Formats: sequence, C-alpha cells, structure tokens
Amino acid sequence: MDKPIKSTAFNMVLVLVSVAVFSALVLGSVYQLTLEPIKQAKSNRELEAIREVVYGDFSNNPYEERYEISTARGKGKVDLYPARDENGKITSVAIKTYSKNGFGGKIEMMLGLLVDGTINKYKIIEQKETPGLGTKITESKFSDQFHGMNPGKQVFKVKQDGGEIDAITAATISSRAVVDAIQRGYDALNKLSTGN
Amino acid sequence: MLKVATAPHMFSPVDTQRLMRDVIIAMLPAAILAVVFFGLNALVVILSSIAACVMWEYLFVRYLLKQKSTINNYSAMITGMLLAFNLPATMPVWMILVGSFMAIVVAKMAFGGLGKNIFNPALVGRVFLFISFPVQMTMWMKPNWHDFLNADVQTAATTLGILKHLDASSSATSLTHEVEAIHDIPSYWQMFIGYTGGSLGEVSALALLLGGAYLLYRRVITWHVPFYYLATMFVLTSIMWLFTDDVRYEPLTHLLSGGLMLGAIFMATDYTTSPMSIKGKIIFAIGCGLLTFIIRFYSAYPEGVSFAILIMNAFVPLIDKYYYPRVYGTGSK
Amino acid sequence: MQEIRHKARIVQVHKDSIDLEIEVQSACAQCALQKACQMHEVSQRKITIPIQSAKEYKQGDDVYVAIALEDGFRAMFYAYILPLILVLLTLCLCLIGEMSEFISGICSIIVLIPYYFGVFLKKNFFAKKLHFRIVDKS
Amino acid sequence: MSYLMIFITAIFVNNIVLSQFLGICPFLGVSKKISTAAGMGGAVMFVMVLSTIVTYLVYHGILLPYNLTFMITVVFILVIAALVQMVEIILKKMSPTLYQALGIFLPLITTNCTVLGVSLLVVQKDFDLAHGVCFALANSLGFTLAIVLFAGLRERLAFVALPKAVQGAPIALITAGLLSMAFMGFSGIGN
Amino acid sequence: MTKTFSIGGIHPDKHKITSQTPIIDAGLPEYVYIPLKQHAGAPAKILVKKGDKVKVGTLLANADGVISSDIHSSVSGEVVKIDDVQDALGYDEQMIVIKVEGDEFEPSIDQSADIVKDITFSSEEIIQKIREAGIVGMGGAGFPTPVKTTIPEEKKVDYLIVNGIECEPWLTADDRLMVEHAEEIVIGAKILNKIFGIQNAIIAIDENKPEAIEVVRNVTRRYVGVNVRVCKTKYPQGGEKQLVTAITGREVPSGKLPIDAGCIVQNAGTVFAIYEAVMKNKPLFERIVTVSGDECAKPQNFKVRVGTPASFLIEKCGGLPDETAEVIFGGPMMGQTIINLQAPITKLTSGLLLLSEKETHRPDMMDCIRCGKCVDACPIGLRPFLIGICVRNNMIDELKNIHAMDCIECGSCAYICPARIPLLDFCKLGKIEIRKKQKGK
Amino acid sequence: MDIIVSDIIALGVIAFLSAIVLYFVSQKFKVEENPKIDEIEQILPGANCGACGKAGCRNFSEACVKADAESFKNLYCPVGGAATMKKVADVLGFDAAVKEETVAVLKCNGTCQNAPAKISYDAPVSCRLANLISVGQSGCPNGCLRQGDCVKACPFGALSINPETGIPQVDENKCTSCGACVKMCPRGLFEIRPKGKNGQRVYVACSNKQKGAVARKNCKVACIGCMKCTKICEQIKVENNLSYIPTTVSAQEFGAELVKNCPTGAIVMTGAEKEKIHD
Amino acid sequence: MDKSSYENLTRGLIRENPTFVMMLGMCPTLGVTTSALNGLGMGIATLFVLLLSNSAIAMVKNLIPNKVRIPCFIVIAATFVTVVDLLMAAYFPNLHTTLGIFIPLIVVNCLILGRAEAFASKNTVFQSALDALGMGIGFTFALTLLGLVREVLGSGSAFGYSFVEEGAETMLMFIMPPGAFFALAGLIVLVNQLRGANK
Repeated sequence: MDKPIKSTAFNMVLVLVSVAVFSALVLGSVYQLTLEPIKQAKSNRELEAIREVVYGDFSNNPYEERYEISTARGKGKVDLYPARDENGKITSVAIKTYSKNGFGGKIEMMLGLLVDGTINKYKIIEQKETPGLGTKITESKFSDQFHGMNPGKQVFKVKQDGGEIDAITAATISSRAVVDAIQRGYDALNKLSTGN
Repeated sequence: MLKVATAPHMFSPVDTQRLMRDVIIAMLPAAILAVVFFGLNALVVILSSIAACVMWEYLFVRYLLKQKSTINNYSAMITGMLLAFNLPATMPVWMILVGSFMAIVVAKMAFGGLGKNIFNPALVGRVFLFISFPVQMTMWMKPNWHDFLNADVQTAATTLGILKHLDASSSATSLTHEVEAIHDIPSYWQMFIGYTGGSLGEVSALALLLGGAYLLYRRVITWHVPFYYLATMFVLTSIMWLFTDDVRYEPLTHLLSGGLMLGAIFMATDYTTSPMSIKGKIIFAIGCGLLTFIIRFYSAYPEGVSFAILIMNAFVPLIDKYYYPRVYGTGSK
Repeated sequence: MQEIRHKARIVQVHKDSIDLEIEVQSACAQCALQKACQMHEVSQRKITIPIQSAKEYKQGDDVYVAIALEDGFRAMFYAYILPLILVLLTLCLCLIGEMSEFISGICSIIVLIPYYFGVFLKKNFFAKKLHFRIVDKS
Repeated sequence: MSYLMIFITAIFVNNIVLSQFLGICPFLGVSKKISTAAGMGGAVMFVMVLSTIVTYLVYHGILLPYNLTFMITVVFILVIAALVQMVEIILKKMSPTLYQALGIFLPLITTNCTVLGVSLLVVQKDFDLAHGVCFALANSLGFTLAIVLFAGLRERLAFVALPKAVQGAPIALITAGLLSMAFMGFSGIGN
Repeated sequence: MTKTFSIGGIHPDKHKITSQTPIIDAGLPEYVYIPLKQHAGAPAKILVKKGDKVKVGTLLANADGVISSDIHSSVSGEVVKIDDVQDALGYDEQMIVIKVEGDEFEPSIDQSADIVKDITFSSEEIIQKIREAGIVGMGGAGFPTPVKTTIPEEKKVDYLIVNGIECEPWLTADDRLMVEHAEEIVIGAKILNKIFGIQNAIIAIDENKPEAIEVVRNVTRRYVGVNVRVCKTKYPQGGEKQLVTAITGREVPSGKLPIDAGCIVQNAGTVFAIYEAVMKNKPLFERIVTVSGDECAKPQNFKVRVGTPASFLIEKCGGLPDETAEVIFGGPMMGQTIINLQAPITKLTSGLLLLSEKETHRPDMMDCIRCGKCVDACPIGLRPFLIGICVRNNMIDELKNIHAMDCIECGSCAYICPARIPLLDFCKLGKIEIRKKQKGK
Repeated sequence: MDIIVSDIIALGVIAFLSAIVLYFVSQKFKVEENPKIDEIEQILPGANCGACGKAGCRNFSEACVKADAESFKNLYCPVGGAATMKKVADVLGFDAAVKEETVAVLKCNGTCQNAPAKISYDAPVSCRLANLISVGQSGCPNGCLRQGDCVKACPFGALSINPETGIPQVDENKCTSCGACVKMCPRGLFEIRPKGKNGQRVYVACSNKQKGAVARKNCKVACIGCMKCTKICEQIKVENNLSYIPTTVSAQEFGAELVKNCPTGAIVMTGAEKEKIHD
Repeated sequence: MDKSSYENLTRGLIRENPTFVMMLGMCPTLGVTTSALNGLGMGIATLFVLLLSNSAIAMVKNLIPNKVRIPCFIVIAATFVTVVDLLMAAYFPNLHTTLGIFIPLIVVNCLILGRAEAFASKNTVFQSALDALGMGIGFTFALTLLGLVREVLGSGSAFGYSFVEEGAETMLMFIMPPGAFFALAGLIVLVNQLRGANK
C-alpha cells in the first residue's frame, strides 16, 4: 500500500482546501440540477393539497395567486389560495391555516372553504400528534363531519365544550386544535371579505 | 456438633417475606372495596394481573435465567396487585398481559430482579398501558355495588378528568357549562370512600389510608414519603386556590382524587425505587409532589402521579449519592 | 473529599517536579461500541506536578493523578461556564441595546478574547487554586 | 414562543436525547461518574451556545445572502469542528493549569450530533439569534440533565448482576426508554 | 431525662433472664488455663516455669512493652505446663496451666469485705497500682487500662463515663455487679476522677436496669463528683462512641479515641477492678460472667477465676444439652462462637451463652431490596449495604471513601436486614481488604 | 453559474480557515499511537490481572513497545507464558526471555476424608471470615478452610472446589500462575511452583506447624516433621515441624523415593509416574 | 468473486451488523424508524452516502495527509449527504419531510466515518465499495426491521398496509420515542441470543 503524502502545513491546507473546493463544485452543480425539481415538488405538494380540499376543479394556479393574511387571533399569518373556475370566478378558497394548540405542538392544514365560509374539506399537512390517537384527525372518520359545516352559523366547538363536533376519544386536545385551525382559517376569510 | 458462625447470632424477626406479606395485607381493603364497587370485572382484572405478573416472573427466571424460581418472595404478587390497582375495571385481559410483561420482564427482571430495578415496575406497566391504550385506560366504570355481575356497566369520568376538562374549556366556554361540569364532581364523601369512577385501587382514600396506617403500624414504611408527598401537593394546590380562587385547584379534591393516595402510600414508598435516607426520602417526596402538581395542571394528562413517581425514580441514585447519613465523627459533611 | 482519577505516565522526572502525560479520550470512548466506531479521539496532555522526592518515581512509570472534585468543577467553571455567562450577558446587553443581531453575535464572541486574556494574566491564580496530586502507583 | 417555554419544552417535553434521539453516543458512552457527566454537560453547554452563535452568523451572514443554504451541512460541520478545536487551543495557550485540570476531569469534547443537530434546528425553526441561543442553552441543559440522570442510574447498575442477555447496550437502551417514557408525562406542557 | 445516641440503633429482644440472679462464686476447677494474651497488644512475658508453686495473685507474666499487661495467677497450686493449648476458636495459644491446690492468697491482698473509701494515693501511684494489677478494659476490647488512664499532655479530660450499659441481650454481669457492688464502683469512679483531676464522673446505666439505677443513685448521693445518668435502652448504647454522644452530645472524631472528645469511658467491671486493685491490692484475676441462653438449664451470674474452663461453668449450670447449636463467648450480637469447651474464661469474657438452633438460625441470604433499614440502624451513619456491594465488587478505594474502617462491628445492620444479608461480615471482610491494601503499599 | 462560484469561494475560505485551525490542532495534539501496542494487546490474554506487575494488558503492551532489547527481558506475562512472550518478542523483534512455566500448588491435602469435619460452619462462604471465627472444620490451624475464596479470586477459573474432597483443585491447563490465589488465601496455602518436566513435581502438601502428634490428630496426611525426607535430599529443610521441598529439588531424581518414605503421605508427587509409585 | 471480496460484502449483513452488533449510528436508527418505510428510506439514504463516501475516500486516500484525514472525510461525507438531501427533496419530497433533520445528521453518523477510518482509508476502491454496500445493506436491513417491528406493534400495519381493522387497539408506545428504545433493545437481545446460539 502506498503511503499517504506527508503532513506538512502546506500539504494539509492545500488538501483540505481542494477537497472543499471540489466538494463545493459537486454541491453547486447538484444544487443547480435539483433547484427546479425541488421548487416543482414544493408547488406540486401545495397544489395537490389545494386540489384535494377545494370544491370542484380549478383552472388557474392558486399557488401563484396566494396571498398572506394576518389573522385576528394571535400574531400568525395564513396563506390563502383562491381557486377559480374557467371564467376566473372564485369558486372556493384553500387556506393554509394552523393551530398551535395541538398535543404535539403545531398542526398545519390546508382548509377548503366555500366562498360563504362553509367547510368543504381539510387536509392535514403537518402534525406531530400522538400516533394512533391524535393522528386520527387525519382520518376521514373524524374529518368528514366537518363537511358542510359553517363556523359562523354553528356552535363551532367540540361536544365537551358544548359544541356540535364529536371529538376523537381520548384525543380531545387534538380535536380542539383542528377546530381552532379551522376557525382561524374561517376568520381569515371573513376578514378578507369584510375588509374588501 | 457445634456450629461456628459469625456475629450477630440473633436476627430481627422481620424478613423480606414478612414485609411483602404486610404490603399485601395493607392492599387488601382497597382490593375488597374495588371488587364491591366495580364487581366481577374488578375481580377479573386483579386476579389476572397478579397471575400474569407471577407467570412472567416464573417463566423468565426458570426458562431464561434457568435459576431457582423467585416468586415465593411475593414481590411479583405485589407488582401484580399494584398494577391492577392502576387499571380501570374494564381492562381487557390481553392488555393486562402486555402491561405485566412490561412491569415484570422489562422493568424488573431485565435489571436483575427484586431490589435491583430502577423504576417502579407496576408504574412502568401502567404508564406503558396508559400511553399505548389511551382509550381503554381512560374508560372508567361507574361504581355500582348492587351490580356484582356487571350487568349494567356505565362509564363515568374521573374527578381529575372533569377538572382537566374545566381547565381546557374554561377560556372558551360559557359559565353555565362550567357550573354543570362542577356538578359532576363527586362529593368529598364519595371520593373518600371511593364511590366514584377511577382505577380500581385508587378510588377509595379510606381503604388506602387504612392500608397505610397498617404499614406504618408494622413499620414497613416511614411516614415521611406519604406525608411530604401529600403535603407538597396540598400546599401547592392551596396556594393556587387561594390566589386564583379557581375551583380546579381545590386542595381537598386533589388529595382525595386520582392516584395520589395510592401513589403516596404504596408506590412512592417502594423500598427499591425510593431513596434510603430520611433526608433523601423527603426530597424525593417533595419532588413527586411538585411534579404531580405540574403534570396535573400543565401537561396534557389529567393525572401525574405515575409519571411523577417514575421521573423521581430516575433521580433516586442521584439523591442517594448526595443525601446519606453523615458518618459519625466526621464533622459536618 | 471525592476526587477524580486519571491514569498518567511519567515522562520526565525533575528535581522537585515530574512531568506526566495523560491521555484524554472523547466522551463516547467508554461506550459499548468503542472499537468498532472510530469516532473517538485521543489526545495527550502534559501535566507538571511538584513532588517531594524524585526517588520514588522513574520515567515510564504509570501512576494515577487525581484532582479534587471541587477543583475539577472549579476548572470547568473558569474554562466554560464563566465565559458562557459572559457570552450570554454580552448578547443580551447588545440585543437590548438594539444592536443588530449580526453585531451582537460578533460582539458576544469577541468578548471571549479579553476573557481568555484575563485567564492568561491570572495564570498564577489557577496554579494556586487547582491542585493535582499523584495518588497511586499502579 | 416565549423563552421560558423554549426552556421547558427543550429540557422536559422534547428532551434532545430522550425524545429527539440526538447525542445518543455520548449519552450511552459517557462515564459512569455523575460528576464527569455534569462536567461534560457544562462543556457541552459552552460549545453548543458558541457554535450556535457562530453558525447562526455564518448562516445569516454568508449562506443566506448568497443563496448557499444548500451547503449548510458542509459548512456547519467544518465550522463546528474548527471551533471546538479552537477552544482547546486557546485554553491550552492561555492557562495550562486550567487545561490540565480539565484533562483529568473531563473527556474530550468532540463534534457530536447534538451540536450539529441543534445548530441545524435553530436554522430550521427560523429562530432569531436570541431565541436560537436560548434554544441551544435549553437543549444543552436537557442534554446535561439526561446524561447526569443516566450516569446516576448506571452507577447503580454497575453493581448489579444483570442477566447476560441484556448486558451492555440493551440495558442502557431499556433504561433510556423507561426514562423517556417517564418524561412523556410532560407532554402537552406549553399548549 | 433519658439520653441516647443520635443515629441508628436497634431494639433486639433483651432476654435479661438473669438480672435478678445474685452473683455466686463459681468455685475452683481442677486446672486453670491462663492465656498469656488476654489483652490488646503484645502477649505477656512468662516469669514462672513448670513446677513452680503459685498463690492467688502471684505474678505469672509481666507486660511486654507499653501496650501489654501483667497476668496474675487466679488460683494457688502448681504450674504443670506452659505450652500451646487450644483456645476457644481452636487455635493454639500459649497458656500457663496450673493445677489447683487449696486457695491461698498472696498476703498483700486485702481479702476483707470492708469497703475502703479514702483515696490516699497520688495519681501516679494509682496508675502504677492499676498497672501492677494487670487491669484491662473488661468490656471486650481488652485495651490495657494504664495506657488509657495516662492522658497525653495536650489532651484534656472533661468527663469520665462509667459504662454501666450492658446492651447485649442475655448478659447481666455488669448489671448484677452494679447492684451488688455499687459503692465500690462509685469509689472506683472517684479514684479515676482523682487521676484525671476532675469531679465529673458519670455512671451511665440504661433504663432496663431499674434496680441498678436505684442502688447506684442512692450511693452517689453520698459522693461528690459522681452522678448517674439514665440512658435509653437501645443497642449499641454501650459502645464507647455512642455513649460519649449520649452523655455529652459530643462526637468522637472518625478514627480517633474518646479522649479526643474529652471523654474517658470505662466499663463498670473495669472500674470495680480498679477499686479492688487500688484499695485492696487485688490484681485482676477474677470477673463476673453471665452464663445464660435458651439452652441453659440454670442461668447464673458467676464470679469466676480467670482461666476457668468454660465447661466447668456449663456443668455448674446444668450441662450442655445436645440440641445446643452455638456456644458463645460474649453477647449474641458481637460475641464469638467457641468450638473448644475447655477454653478458659479470660479477663474479657463477659458471658457464656448456650443458644439453640431456633435462636441462632441464620436463614439464606436473599436479594437486597434497598429498604435502607441497615442505614437507619447503623449507629455510625455508615451505609452497610453499600459496603457489602463494594466488598463484593472488590472496590477497595471506594470502601475507604465510605468510611468502612469506622465500623464498630456492632452487628446492628446484619441483625435488622430483612434479606438476611451478612452485612457485618462484609464490613469485616472490607476491613481486612483495606488493611491488606495498606500493608501492600 | 455564479452560485457555483460563490459557493466555491465561500466553502474554500471556510475550509482554509478550518484547515489552519485543524493544522495547529493536529500539530499539537494528535497522538500517534504505536500500532504495535494494539498488536501486542491482541496477543496478550486480556485478563488484566496485573500478574505482570502492570495495571493491565494495555499497560503491559505499552511497556513492551517502549522497552529495549535489554529491559524487555524483565517483562514477562506469567499468564500467557513463554508462548505468548515469544509472540510478543516476534512483533518487537527481540529474543523472548525464557522462563520456566509455573503453576499454583495447594500446600494442603486436608480433604474431607483426610481431615474430617468436627464442627459445622454456618457463616458466609468465605475463608477470610472462617479464619477469623474458628480454626476451621478440620481443626487444623494451618489447613485449608474449604470455603473457596481462592476460587472466587481466580480470574481464569482454574480453581474449583472438588465436591468430594472439599478442597480446591488446580486445573493446570487453565492456571496461569498469576498469583491471585496466593494473595487471597488467608493461610497462605498456595505456592507458585515450576510445572516441572512432564508435569512432574514433588512438594509437601501440608502447611501444619503443630507438633506431629497434634497435627496427626486432625489430619491423616499432615507433615509431622519427622525429618525422613531430609535424609533423602539434603536440600530439604524442616522448620517448625514442617518440611519444605525447594523448587530446585528434582522430581525425577528424588520424587518417587520421597513419596515412598514419607510416613504420613504429606509429600505429593504429580505427573506421569504417579501411578507407578502407588502400585 | 474472491473470498475476501465476498467477506467484505457480507460482513456488514449479520456478523458485524452496524446496528445490532456494532451499534453505530444510533441517532437515526432510533429517530426515524416509526415505520418500516421510513427505516428503509433512511437506510437507503445512508447506504447511498456510505457507498459514495467510502469509494471517494478509498480513491483519494493517498492524497490526504494523515493529520487532516478526519476533517477531509467529514467534508467528503457532508458533501454526499447534501447531495442526497437535495436529490431527495427533489424527487422524494414526502420522505424528505419525514426524515427531516436526520438527513443532514447522516454526516455525524459514526457509521460513515467509522467505515471511512476503519476500512476505506486502507483498502481499494472496489473493496471499499463492497464494504460500504454490505454495511449499508446491513444498516438498511436493521432499520427496516426495527421500523417494521415498531410499525407492526405500534400501528398494526406493515409497510403501510394495515392488517388490523380500523380502530383496533395497537401498542401506540412503539411508535413513540420510548418504543424506539424498547424495540431496539429487544432486537439487540434477540440478535445476541441468535448469535450466541450459532457460536
């Protein structure tokens, strides 16, 4: 086996720098290569979520049209994506909303609302709830009950709090957090419509 | 033939078996009350838990370690009984098997068996079950002493569950709702004799106190741990209650409800998993009280006794290391 | 009084002091995986300890050096905790003083320079405070 | 998130070792001595805070403005490695006595995944400098708590004749698991 | 007010069945066997030879060095043998064997029953008399009393404590001695007071000896500088260190002697012997021995000549039943089992117990359950369980750190341990290993 | 493309700085361990018993590596024996020191049969304790106490209590003559003796210093100090009623005769010819 | 394939399995194995990095002075980690989100540096690649197995396919942090027993 080159100061600095430069070269190229796909993947993910929750199909790219609204509750901001039909009319909106009251912290969801605030559907994007328990908020068994509800017209609370929503057994906190997130999204929509 | 033996040539009559027997005797009142209140289900849970614990220990020692069976020291029985005390009456048997496996095999035997475990086995079993099967573990039967065969099983909430619920909803709910919820809280008397929903062994403060008194009388435990544990909890809740006037902090309710009594009298006093010196015991008990308070009021769980004791168990080696009697004649430590 | 022991080797014996060499391993060295995982590092440090008589020791011997637990913690305090507090304090002050994050960050790191310089000036103080001794011939 | 909350969550709720699984190596490997573990914790605290500040500055000063965020891993690990070594050199040059004392007292501080992990998390969680430093401090405290507790437990286990099958790593893992399970009692704090 | 030591202690069954039994003279055996080492330190140097005629009180051997003691004949007769004879444990030990012929005392000995009260000697003279009488601490350790009573200049005695606490179960020798010879003991205490130049002798008696308390207290009313203190009945209240703490509240520093806490502790028996030596010129050749135990047919308190074989006393008490499991020299907590019944009573033997298997049964050792009872029981504040662990894991340095050398071997830990772990034995092993290591250096 | 450029510059600069730091570090700190240390450690038995006089096998290997040809001769691992030292020497290129192989020998033959128990022992199983509280079951004050402290002390499992005789027996193949038993035995009954040619060695299996008659009372095979052996070989000395056969006495030469002439059978001969003698 | 190559390839599978036997890289092992698929993903990512870095290091081993060995290895490993990170973000965005912080942390996984130090710095490119492949597969296998165990016990499914009816009770503990410790401990005990039996 050949002996490695000597550990002189010059050699060492040189080698480490050249390794670094080489590494930078590789990284830079890979980065440029993947720049587009990553962007694409991200927008795809959002679009997919939007498509899933909004009512009907849309012909625009809601992702491009998004705008931020600061909500009344808390300092946070939510993103709102309008979905338009072929005529450019807004059929429903997708709102990327969140609640910080989840059992494991933040719950992020894509909420689909009709223009009047009636809930169409939601899709949880990110959550750290207790697996098998709090994670049931992602299951249709729980989420289906929201379809057609309107936070403005109903007592939008879980049953334990005197509302109409069936909480998941042993995961009331997660259920409440979902309600909280939806309420936040609804408020944002309201703010927008009243503000405009 | 004469014997040669090392000194001392006489021994105290108290041996491990007797200590363990005393603990079992002390647990009997609570067990009997549980069976009376919750009926056949309770009996099944208690018996299967004991049987499962003894079985795991027997299997482990005989077939894995290939040593003489150790079940005759009653410790597996105690673990089984304590585990059952921490379960609701409706617990399915297979889950008890899982829980007792955790308690005996993982928490006790893996560490070398009796006297070597770091965490209280029964509590490990309980917490494992509690986190694994939250639905079953929070399904409380309504006590009904007319109905031994459990013909008509109704569920009830625990006092702490109701309080926790108040906690979460108080900000958003109307006053009337809160008042309604408060009505669900059982009376002190109910809590004291244990005619309320909850785990088998923890409902009746009366039975537990009786057991505790017996243990004190037989000098199996000292008063320090239970007293300081309960006192810490009482003082903390009292302070909060006085300052906030919030019904959730009502001190007596907290003393009487949940696993506090059970924990303070039977779990936190476990020899193996609590500190040895009196000073250490006091620190341990205060720590338990503090953590119970924190978990009951600030965490997601309504009850914090099991967690608190388990966490303090982990601190025991540290406490034992720094709090031990001063050696005679060495001046101040 | 508790003390921490460390194995050392005598590299040189002087009239009233000896030079020792100790090997310091990284934290994970005691882990079950030791040999498989080559992450652990070893470095050598030299220590000089005054002794009574040079006769007892000879070059190449293995001995144990010990440091009192308090001295160990004291050393740690001066080496890590105090500068940490300084860094945090500077950072807080800078941020409260509405400096930009960048400046605050740099300030808080720069503050270490005078600190360690101070440590340098206080050399004798440490030499007096921290005692090592040889406890055991192995 | 308030500073207090950062502390509570990092130390108890999401303990870096017990629920984030960072720094398992030193956790399992660090000496059985409680005092060494505590000392080690102190050192890690210093290194972690310092590297968090430096990496934060590097990230926000160089990587972000020049769009080089993808190089974060390479850059951070180099910076941290250099930093750790620099601390050593400075100590040695400035106070040999101190340096020697630490040599007897503590194991070497090396770049480990806790330090890198925390630096990355600070960036990932989008903390500002103050919160980031606070987060680093809290996590190092959590790390210290975990290793000190564990050192205590191991000190006790050292005397015990464990069943052969669980000797070594398994019992350490089981203990860590039980510890982690006990700490789950804190979950939900901060909601 | 009753006093006691601050930490630890246990309450074993007392079995003081002989506390009402008067002391009787055991009489003379055919042969006596007088060991040359009945004290701490070097064995005495033999002065007699085979065939010599001796009287009661004749000096047989004299002290060899400072820490050693004179040995006197306890009978009159002929020296028949000076040779290795099996001792109580079966080891060979040099003894002087004397065939008893009559009972003739050395003429200097005052054999009258009168109580001499006036102390006319100087303290040097007293110490000299004590030395010549061959007095050693009769509590068990056998430390030569003259050494103990010679106080180094830099040290000061504040208290003289007469140890009338007999905390070992079964034993009543000191109890009876105090009841029957209270005045002599008080005078003995005064003699010691004189040596130390103090007026502060305290006779400590524990609560379960009401008669002794009564009698001694009555006597002390007539003497200045001697007082009675009643202590709580607790084992090992009779330990020097515990007694010092109980009486004065001081602590004997680790590794030091009571004198370092300004106290001198003397056993009641020793004080009685001092009285007899100083006032009656009587060397130490006899002592009180309790013969008792659940296998003993007729438990008695005997006045026994040193060198009397144990079997002689056993016969006097009704013989040795077959079921006897252990014969013990001393008390059941710290005493030693003997295997040679011909072994002689020495200056240090306070009791002879015949115990049954039931009483002494040692169950199998179980796992430690960390109940901490040993920690609570240890009167020194040690952690016996930890000592056990360290011994089993051969951690000698750690043993030193946890003060294993301070163990007084009282056996409280082993008595109390519910898992029946022989903690005392571990402590003893630990001490052996520490000494081995220190020697090795 | 500019990203790549800036990326190279940035990383290059950082790497340069780090390289300098790391250079200094490596300059000052890195340990160059001699790979031979590892190699030797591999060869050593790894028992860390300390029989060689060093703290552990690692220390021994370090010492070996540091030693020169001369001082290497003073290093010997009694556990591994000559074979191991040969291998170590090969690694270092030295000549291995030749030392005779040795084994631990129990100088007592007070078996349950030869010295029957007179008392029962009811205390923790420990010779050191048994020695404190009594003369031992056989009544011999110098004999084996049969509690097996030596068995526990042996790091190689070479000792075991023979259930029939009650006294420990040495497994010659496992015994490394590390001396742990010698240190442990409270009565000093073990001796490290050369294994001898073909495993033949002759020694007095008794340590009793009592007079003959007393000794015989307790044990059939006690040495009674009759001096017969001294007549056969003058190197043998009798002191305190006890004979000692120095290791220099050749078993081949004197063994058989010594055994034959010992009236009590205290002299024992091991090895090939043993059977013949008894015939 | 000659014997030593075969040896190098298979070493990591069972006999010197990085997880169960050598216990390298515990952080990701415990952190990401909430399901078999996650374990598989992480394993493959690590395998990829290991393969690349081992080969690269073996290639340049003689160009690197001894004293900057470790830093160079770290930089090389970090580079490949980032490459994997980027590729994953681009083409497996979901997996990328799940694995989260553990991807960059592959760089401090002792497996990578350990193999670099112990093997690649002394052997040829081909052998190093084989070694990396073996180790990587062993690691992947271990992670997948661990993930599978946790998934089966914790969520009643395997590789995402549920085999219990909805709402059935499963031991949730196993997909939570403590369960990771328990499951790994259990598997190590099992492997030890099996290895012991084979000996």
